[in-house]
Amino acid sequence: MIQLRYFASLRESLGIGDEQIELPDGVNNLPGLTRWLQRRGESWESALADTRLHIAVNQEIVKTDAAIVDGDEIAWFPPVTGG
Amino acid sequence: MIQLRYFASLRESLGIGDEQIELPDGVNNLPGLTRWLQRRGESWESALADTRLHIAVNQEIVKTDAAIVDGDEIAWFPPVTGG
Amino acid sequence: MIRVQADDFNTGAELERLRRENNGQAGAMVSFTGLVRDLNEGDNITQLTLEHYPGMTEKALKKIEAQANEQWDLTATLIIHRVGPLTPNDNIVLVVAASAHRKQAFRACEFMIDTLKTNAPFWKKETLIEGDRWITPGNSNK
Amino acid sequence: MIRVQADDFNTGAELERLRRENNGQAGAMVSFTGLVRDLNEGDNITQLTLEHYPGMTEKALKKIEAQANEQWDLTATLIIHRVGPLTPNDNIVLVVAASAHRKQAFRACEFMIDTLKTNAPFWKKETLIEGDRWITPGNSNK
Repeated sequence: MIQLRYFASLRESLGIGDEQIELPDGVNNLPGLTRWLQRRGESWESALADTRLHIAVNQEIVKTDAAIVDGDEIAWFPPVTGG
Repeated sequence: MIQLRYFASLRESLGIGDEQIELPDGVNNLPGLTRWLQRRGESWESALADTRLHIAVNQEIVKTDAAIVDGDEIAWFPPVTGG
Repeated sequence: MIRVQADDFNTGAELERLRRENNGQAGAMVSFTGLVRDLNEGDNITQLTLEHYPGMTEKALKKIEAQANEQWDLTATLIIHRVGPLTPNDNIVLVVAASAHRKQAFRACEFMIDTLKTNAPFWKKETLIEGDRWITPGNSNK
Repeated sequence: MIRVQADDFNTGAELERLRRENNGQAGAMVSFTGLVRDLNEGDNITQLTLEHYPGMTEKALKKIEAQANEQWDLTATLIIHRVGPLTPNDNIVLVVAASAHRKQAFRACEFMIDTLKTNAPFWKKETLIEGDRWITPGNSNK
């Protein structure tokens, strides 16, 4: 299983904050996972196409082509605006 | 009359914090007043010879050759160290 | 020390605690307090909601604090950030750096709040009379 | 606002007052607190005595505050400086700048304490076990 999390405006666009899924067959990096999620439909395709999104794997920001393995927690979010 | 004030280590060296005196005859600027005060004796001569001293006239720092007039408040002090 | 909380914090009580724990070590304590403004881009704000990424937020703040302590000679650091719904003039964030020397305290405090603003997973949403909008970097989150 | 006083001040109470008066205007408040250190040049300090020039001190602090307000866009400023005998860990000085933007608040707060240290007529005398000594600029008054 992998844990997926979506935050802020992205969470609102997708209508979901987090979910657990089986690591899809043949997917072993972020581009693969993103493409797999985008096949869910129009809103996923456009929301995840936003190049300003950051991606964290296991709560560390990573490059958008990072590898993933079973058990990972993967989060997508817009640029941060705290403070 | 003019008001004279001495602060911090200078006050301790001179053994006096403030005094009121008549503006000495012929004295119309700080170098003249300083020379006049230095004639008071050894401790005055050496203490006021310290080129690091600041001088304020009427509570504003001035150049060491500033003019003075009757009624002025004149203060000598070492570099400040507050804060 | 870092804290992420919905409850308000008391800047004064925090600074007084740090001062008491200081024991004469630090000569300088610099604090930054971030408050909710009632106006952004000319629009009146009625509420500000802070969303965060529980778990990652704490890691990010601890990392920022550790980086500051590596880079400067500090006797104490503190980061408190609130989450959830806030109203104008509410406290949002408190960052404190204490040091023997004031320049170090200033640089460290400013580094921590600057880094927090770009690296810690918090997101602000403003509620205006016309509706809600997410703040994006650059639309006045300075 | 400026104050010169022998009594202690409460940084927390001052910041909380400024926050309440702020009414959502400022988003950033930066404070500097100067504390008496127990060690200077490796010597143990038992007391620190602050002498000042009554009258001129207040003028100098008001001028510093006015300069900061000319140079930056501030919603509030505060300078409090204590005088008389102090002991290690006591508050010496508090400088606060509030602004809509944090960079302005940082720059203004740092300007005010830097300028105070070079332009306001205060003098520090340390009491060590061996006796008293006046602090001179450079012998660690940083």
